[in-house]
Amino acid sequence: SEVKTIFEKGSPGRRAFSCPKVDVPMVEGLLPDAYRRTEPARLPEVSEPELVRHYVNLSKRNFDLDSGFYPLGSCTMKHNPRLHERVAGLPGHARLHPLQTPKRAQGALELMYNLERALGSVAGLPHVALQPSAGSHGELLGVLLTRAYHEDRGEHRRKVLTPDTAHGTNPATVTMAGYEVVKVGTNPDGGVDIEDLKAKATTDVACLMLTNPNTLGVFDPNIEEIAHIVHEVGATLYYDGANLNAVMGISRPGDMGFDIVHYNLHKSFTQPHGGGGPGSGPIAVSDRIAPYLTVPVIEKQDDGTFTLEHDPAEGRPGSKSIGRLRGFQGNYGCFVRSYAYICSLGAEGLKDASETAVLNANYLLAKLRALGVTEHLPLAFGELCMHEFVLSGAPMKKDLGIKTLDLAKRLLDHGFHPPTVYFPLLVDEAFLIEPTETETKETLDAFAEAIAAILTEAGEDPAIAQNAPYTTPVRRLDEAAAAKSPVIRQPL
Amino acid sequence: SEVKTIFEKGSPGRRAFSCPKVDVPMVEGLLPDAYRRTEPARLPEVSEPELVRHYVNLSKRNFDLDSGFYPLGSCTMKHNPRLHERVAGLPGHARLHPLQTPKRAQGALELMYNLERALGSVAGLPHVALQPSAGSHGELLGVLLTRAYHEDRGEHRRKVLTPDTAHGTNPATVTMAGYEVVKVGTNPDGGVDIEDLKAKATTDVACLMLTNPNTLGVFDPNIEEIAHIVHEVGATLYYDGANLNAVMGISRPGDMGFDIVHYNLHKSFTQPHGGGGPGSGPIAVSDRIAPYLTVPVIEKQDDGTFTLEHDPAEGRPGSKSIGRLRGFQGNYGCFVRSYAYICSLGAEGLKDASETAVLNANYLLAKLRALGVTEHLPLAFGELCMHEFVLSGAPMKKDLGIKTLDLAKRLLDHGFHPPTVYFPLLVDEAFLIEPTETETKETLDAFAEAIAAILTEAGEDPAIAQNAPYTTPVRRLDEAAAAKSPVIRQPL
Amino acid sequence: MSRYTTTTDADLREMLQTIGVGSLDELFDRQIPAGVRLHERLDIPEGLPEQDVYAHLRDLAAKNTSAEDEITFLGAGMYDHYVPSVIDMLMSRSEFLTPYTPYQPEISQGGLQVMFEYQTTISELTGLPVSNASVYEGPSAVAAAGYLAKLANGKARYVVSAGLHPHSLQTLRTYAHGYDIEVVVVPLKDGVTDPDAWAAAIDGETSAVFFAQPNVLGAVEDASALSAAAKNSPAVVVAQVDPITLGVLAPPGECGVDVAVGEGQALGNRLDFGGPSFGFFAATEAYLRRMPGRIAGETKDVDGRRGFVLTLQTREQHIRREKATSNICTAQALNALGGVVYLAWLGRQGFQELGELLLQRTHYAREQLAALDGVRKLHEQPVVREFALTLDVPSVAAVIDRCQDAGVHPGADLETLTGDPAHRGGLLVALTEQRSRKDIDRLVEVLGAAVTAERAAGTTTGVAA
Amino acid sequence: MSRYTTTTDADLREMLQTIGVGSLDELFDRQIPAGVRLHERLDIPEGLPEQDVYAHLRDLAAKNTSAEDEITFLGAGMYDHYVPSVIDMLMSRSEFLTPYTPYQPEISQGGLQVMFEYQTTISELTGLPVSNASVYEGPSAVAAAGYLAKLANGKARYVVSAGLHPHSLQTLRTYAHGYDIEVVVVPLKDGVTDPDAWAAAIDGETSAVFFAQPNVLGAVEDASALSAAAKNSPAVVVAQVDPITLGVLAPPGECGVDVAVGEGQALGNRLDFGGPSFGFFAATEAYLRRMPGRIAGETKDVDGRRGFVLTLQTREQHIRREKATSNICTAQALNALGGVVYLAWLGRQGFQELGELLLQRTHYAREQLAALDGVRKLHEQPVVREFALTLDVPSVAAVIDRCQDAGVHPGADLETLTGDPAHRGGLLVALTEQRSRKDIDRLVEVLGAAVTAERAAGTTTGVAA
Repeated sequence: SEVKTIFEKGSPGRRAFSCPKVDVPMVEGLLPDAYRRTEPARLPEVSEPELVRHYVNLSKRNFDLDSGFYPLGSCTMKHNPRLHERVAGLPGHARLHPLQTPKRAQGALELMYNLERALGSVAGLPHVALQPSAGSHGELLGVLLTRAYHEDRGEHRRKVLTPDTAHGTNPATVTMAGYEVVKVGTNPDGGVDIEDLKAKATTDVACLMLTNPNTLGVFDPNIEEIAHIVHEVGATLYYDGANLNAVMGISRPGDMGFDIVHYNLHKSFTQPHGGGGPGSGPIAVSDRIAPYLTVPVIEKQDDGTFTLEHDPAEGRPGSKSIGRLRGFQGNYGCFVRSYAYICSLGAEGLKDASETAVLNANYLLAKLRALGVTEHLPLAFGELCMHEFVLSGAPMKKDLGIKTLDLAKRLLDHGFHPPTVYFPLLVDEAFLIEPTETETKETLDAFAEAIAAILTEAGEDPAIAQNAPYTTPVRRLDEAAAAKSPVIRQPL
Repeated sequence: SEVKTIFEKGSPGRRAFSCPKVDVPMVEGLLPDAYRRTEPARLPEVSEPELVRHYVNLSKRNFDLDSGFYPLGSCTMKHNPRLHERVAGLPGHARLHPLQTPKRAQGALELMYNLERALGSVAGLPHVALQPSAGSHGELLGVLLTRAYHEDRGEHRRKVLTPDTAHGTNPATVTMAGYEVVKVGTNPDGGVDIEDLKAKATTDVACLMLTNPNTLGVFDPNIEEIAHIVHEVGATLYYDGANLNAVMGISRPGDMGFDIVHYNLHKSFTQPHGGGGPGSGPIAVSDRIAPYLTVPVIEKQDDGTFTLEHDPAEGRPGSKSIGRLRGFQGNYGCFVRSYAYICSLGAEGLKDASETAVLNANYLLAKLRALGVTEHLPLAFGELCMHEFVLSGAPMKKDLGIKTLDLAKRLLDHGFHPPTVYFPLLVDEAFLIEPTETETKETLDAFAEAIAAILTEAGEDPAIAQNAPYTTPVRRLDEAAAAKSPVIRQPL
Repeated sequence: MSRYTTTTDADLREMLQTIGVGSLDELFDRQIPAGVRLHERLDIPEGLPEQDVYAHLRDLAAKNTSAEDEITFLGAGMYDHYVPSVIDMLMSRSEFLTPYTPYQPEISQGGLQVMFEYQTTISELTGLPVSNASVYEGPSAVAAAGYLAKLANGKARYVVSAGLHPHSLQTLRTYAHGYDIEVVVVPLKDGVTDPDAWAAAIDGETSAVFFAQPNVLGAVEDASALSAAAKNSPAVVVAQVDPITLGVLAPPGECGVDVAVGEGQALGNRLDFGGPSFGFFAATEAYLRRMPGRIAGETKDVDGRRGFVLTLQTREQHIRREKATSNICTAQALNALGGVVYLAWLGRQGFQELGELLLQRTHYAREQLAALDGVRKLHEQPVVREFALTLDVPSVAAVIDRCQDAGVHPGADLETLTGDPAHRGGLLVALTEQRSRKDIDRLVEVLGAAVTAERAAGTTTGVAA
Repeated sequence: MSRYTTTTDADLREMLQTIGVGSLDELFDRQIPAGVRLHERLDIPEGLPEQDVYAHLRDLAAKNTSAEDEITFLGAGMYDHYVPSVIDMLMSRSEFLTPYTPYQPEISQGGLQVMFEYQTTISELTGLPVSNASVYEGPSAVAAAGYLAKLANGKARYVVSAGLHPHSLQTLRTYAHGYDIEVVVVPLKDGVTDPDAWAAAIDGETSAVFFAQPNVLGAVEDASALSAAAKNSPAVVVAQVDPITLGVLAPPGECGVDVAVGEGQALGNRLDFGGPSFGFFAATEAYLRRMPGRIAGETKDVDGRRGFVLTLQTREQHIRREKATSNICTAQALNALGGVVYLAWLGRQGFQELGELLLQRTHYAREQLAALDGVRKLHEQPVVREFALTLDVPSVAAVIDRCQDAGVHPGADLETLTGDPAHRGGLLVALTEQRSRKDIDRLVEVLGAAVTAERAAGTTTGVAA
């Protein structure tokens, strides 16, 4: 039967909440009538058992990482250790008020300080700010820092370069930070088109934003030259850390010449993705960018205690701060989880994670080759890959009559979450696969075999994939209708 | 594809556990070789991600109370508030060692003391012992107390009476306690056959075990007379508390004349049933039984502190204790949950629970009548019922060609857990329905309609129900084969 | 191989062979220039067994004084409301906890329907027809509303009430600096936005106006009047609202507000030392296609079954790139789940009752505290769950410290919070349903003693100086 | 209507009408004799909001000193092992937490397969082919083994080593009294069961023999020799085993044991002040159809798919009633889930490593402590995770109290535990992987100081007396 929303369940008067009694003398007229709400918000009226059943049953209509393979490219869907939920849930962390007096929040500050140092070590950059709420927020901070850096030097640059392989957040961020986006092309190997970069790297350029390895899974072999070109014109080099999971302990953005790096704690440092949030997007910067960092800044004092500095002394990070980007100190609950992860893995474990991520991606690619899949879905660029790789479904579409979308939908019937589809944009019928390091060889084999089986099936009858999925809670949904006449809330 | 056990997954060398390093000087030969294990136990070899996925996916092959209606008669599948899991998980409860010095476990002892008093109030009996691990364990304690009581008076009685409607645990317990079982018949109203009882209530009888309301959902109208007959011959009257959920705040076993009562905390006082355990089966007794209670006994001292008495003073409960029935103090984790439940509901709430349980049962019965279901599945006894009722599927079997089992299996396809089938034994094709108080009228309506629809369907084609279910993870299983050549562990 | 990875030696051999490389190093050497390969160990300690990580994180937690350890009246943006256990249970279910953004709606109906329900609750609370599926948190939601106005009307200036939470004001400034919008701050008068200065500041070049309800001093603003003042300008009227107060306060949608945003933490989310939580973002119909972030919409599948999808995605960065309405690419889905479950848990009646309870207790606390020697109200405006006092002491921080030593956190030091010297002596006291009359009476006792002691100490110091 | 019930006034009217009664009271009045209707309110306080119940239970928890609050070396049957977080996560999933016994196997495959896997792990640990799906807990499992023997051979006497845990012995006595079996206790010698007395006690009327491995003093028994001594008698050989030690100790099945039982708490279950946990119960093939409790077995469904069911139910009380092998009608399914997940988490290598770690640390702790003034080993037998000391002090309880004041619980007071005056001065010290060398060294320091202080105080008292 048709699913119902919580608003369509229950009955007037039912409730899950017992309100504490008014235990102070009741006073009438505390609020002017004009300020008062007259009609109650039409919230659901359900008992606790109804509430629990509704949401437990809703949850069962989700596919999740704990149940199956989730090779969503660029999202780093690695295992989420439950230890992290346990430690984040300790009342000393979970019920700590963000305005608690710092001397009574020393554990939190110490944790953040330690996390900053560990993240800095991974990036090879000395200064870290944890405040941004997500990767896109970190990007915004990074570009605003670039702006502050240039402005402080009396320069008013207007452009930011982004490769055409970039995540959509990069150009969107550039606009939000008041810059003009200038696209840089990609060469046949999947790296930055050096000649195009040289042509566009003018003194009007504030920054080049780069992901390395990029969204094609390609580590740019010219990264040192790129850094040179960018720095030559006085611009900063920004590292989009979405793909940091490929290089932890193996190569450091700081060593590559990057000035600013953002981390996605929810990717490389394993936060549960929560159905799309929360995330956390700290950034690391070089000495020259440090003065502009957000406040408050955590400082360790000589006596070993930690303070939150809202107005750091001259010469210290944040002394010329651009201000703040959100309330309080950032997504501390995420910090706890990522810190626990770093404590669990240590230097060796982080390196093992990246090594295994790259091994798994290359193995899956090789396995797909061995099964003949790449005849229909060739690798878009290069031979090997880093932690992810992009196939192009264009030949499949032509030869077998099924699109990348159809392949993705048919994978649902095989119990797999499909890879990212139709991104990066410059690959026709793109199919971006990131297996991550926490998957077994057996799972990679089964996934490769499922794809091979779907292609064989499509060779016999493409309609099967074209109309997939069949076994999911709902089948293909009419997205056009949803956008045309949006129904975005329950009518009451 | 076929399900695999955890032993069929993983690969040699994989692991989820990082063992702490040996941080003391290694010494060889601490154990004689002859005492040493030579071959390791062949436990699974899996990483944490594999472990999590295996059991998360297994969990999805279970139906559960949080997902749907579970009217399993005699089991009181009422909503399990998650608050209880939260409070039971507080380290001060969950990591408290059972041998902790009592002065450093005052919170636990206070909780148990308070729980004893509250349970005593519900039963109308003054003395409570929390030790038994389950209802069946409480029964055993009850009968052993009866034995101790008689023996202390120099009497060596040999028989215990149990009605033919009794739970199977009753006769099994009687045997374990060294008594002979004597069955008492049931009268046409579903109560104890008074004449039969009178005939069998000899001075050789130690006890009558009774459930009231009984497993037919019938409150025995002659309970006062029954108590009189039993006490007349010097026997004790034992109350099987499985059905206490019908009478909390409405009628008390102590007032009915019972000497000993066991509670199923996992029924009336809402423990999660855990897939079949844990439970908890405290008992309450009258003054004359109190001296024989298990030790240790909780006592409240004049200064307000609590002690655990292993050898209570003369005249106090437990002063002639029969000993203990298990380790430590009982299933404390269950006590925490049930105590939280009692704190949440209070006297009024407990009464509301029983009232609503009885209301829901009678409404469902009336609804089934209104839908014509009772033409095929008549109520076995009486007109009204208490918190549960028994239908007989005998006419259905004759008229429609489907058995109670078929009806149950077909209900699975409708998303309901079936009621208890083939119990109580004296009802042909029994179908024992206990909706509990936490279900909505809407759910009861939907369940009644599903049964009506199945009967209609069976009238058209009985094979559908006979071969049900169809939509479950597996279909009907060959239980005979399983029992004939038992495979009860994974071959390795 | 760690406890989270699975490549046995046998696996590794077979995988390398299939790939056609001789070693793991070769995989990297063939792709990464030698000059940027790292050959030293990261400066991070060795990995630990789970039990040791737990012990370490627990020891850190023990160095914090949380709301579990003291009676806290801290608020100022985040509040110690009781988080019902059903929320923990639901948020920790793998099916909600571990998936990502519902790109594949066929296997994400649970999360999508939650977003749809969430949007409905926010719409109901705010009295505005349109809500997105949430944004990062409160202050950045204010800035996001500013960016919406910038894209909508391209005007030059934001007019901001000084009653806005300082974090929101600071965040708005940081964002606005990026795209060169001027920020004009209108002062408070008698605890609320000065109506004359407000009206005077708004003109044809005003892109948006911002106020908080209640404001940072806990005072209830005349939202309708503040909105009305912008009606003849191009300005988008933005209100930052404490959602808990909407059980008793008129919804922004009925007060002429165009965009209502705010911090959602109070709705079933933990304090977490400041995050993660969620920001809510609701607007009039006119701004539907200018909203930032994810939006879920209802539709049908090919078999005609009801279903939900992410919709209106052409606003978003992954499609529109530099022309997107925002760079935000996720909601705070898990936290928003907490929000909708909390509101469903409270329910229609409970949400009102909670508001009334806070209103009464807040009044009681304010009157009791203001009656203490050396303590007075900072303003006389109506308050609903938080209020500002002025302490006649040399150091509010010292008073707070004394109270905390007695197990009570009396509230936020207002001057530290706002950075405004005019707020010297200010204390911002917040109530939740977890602070009973007994707790309030204890606060009265402890604060009274601390103020007395501090005044005595202060006098002494003064004499000595 | 409470927060857990749902009958609105409208529902009530309609439901009563459908039933055909005028009121709720009428429903009861028509069924319950007036003489036993209760007309007063139960003597139980008024119900509370969730937050107040939480606060009350938290306050009670705070009055307990748990293993989170002190370094504890308490064992004696339950042990403070680290419970990995995956267990909490899995045990709290609704699908495992809230169903009942899998009476309908088609919708209970998850729980049934868990039982099957659990049985396999217990079988592997014990080296015995047959395991049930668990029983209540340890001591009652010993008693259940006794009942199995009674039904199997009907002999008159149990022979029990004094090394059995006192709770097991007491429980066995309580049960055995019910069906009139005599219990004969064989004393220890040099810390282990006296082999001569043991052999002498066993005869043709011995129904079962019971010993513990390791025994209550932590000593490893010669299990093969104890078993062999019963070979020419009808006795069922029952061993109560600490499962954690089976990483290093020979499995009972290889030592001639017929029935191995024990407390499962150490396997991934919390302390919980003593329960709930689970008892395991394994046996030779011969006793398969005499086992108490649930057993899961593998089979096929009508489509030939692999599946699991409860099997051999004709042993059970709901079918066999007074002729059942036991009155037990549930397993401890949820706790046993914790057990199998724990063992899979440890894994084949980890289980051994853990055993070796405990062996080494136990030896270290024993030697360090026995070197203290006023402290000596109670026996010289091999120990693996727990050992007994003798303190030369007037009161072990006073020593424990002093140690606890210093944040360390040094272990169980042996005399209090066993009730045996011969154990005066005895202290039973247990190790888990959570007690590091640093913790042990701290114990040495604290216990040394406490013993010294107590001897001084004791001497003084002695002089004064």
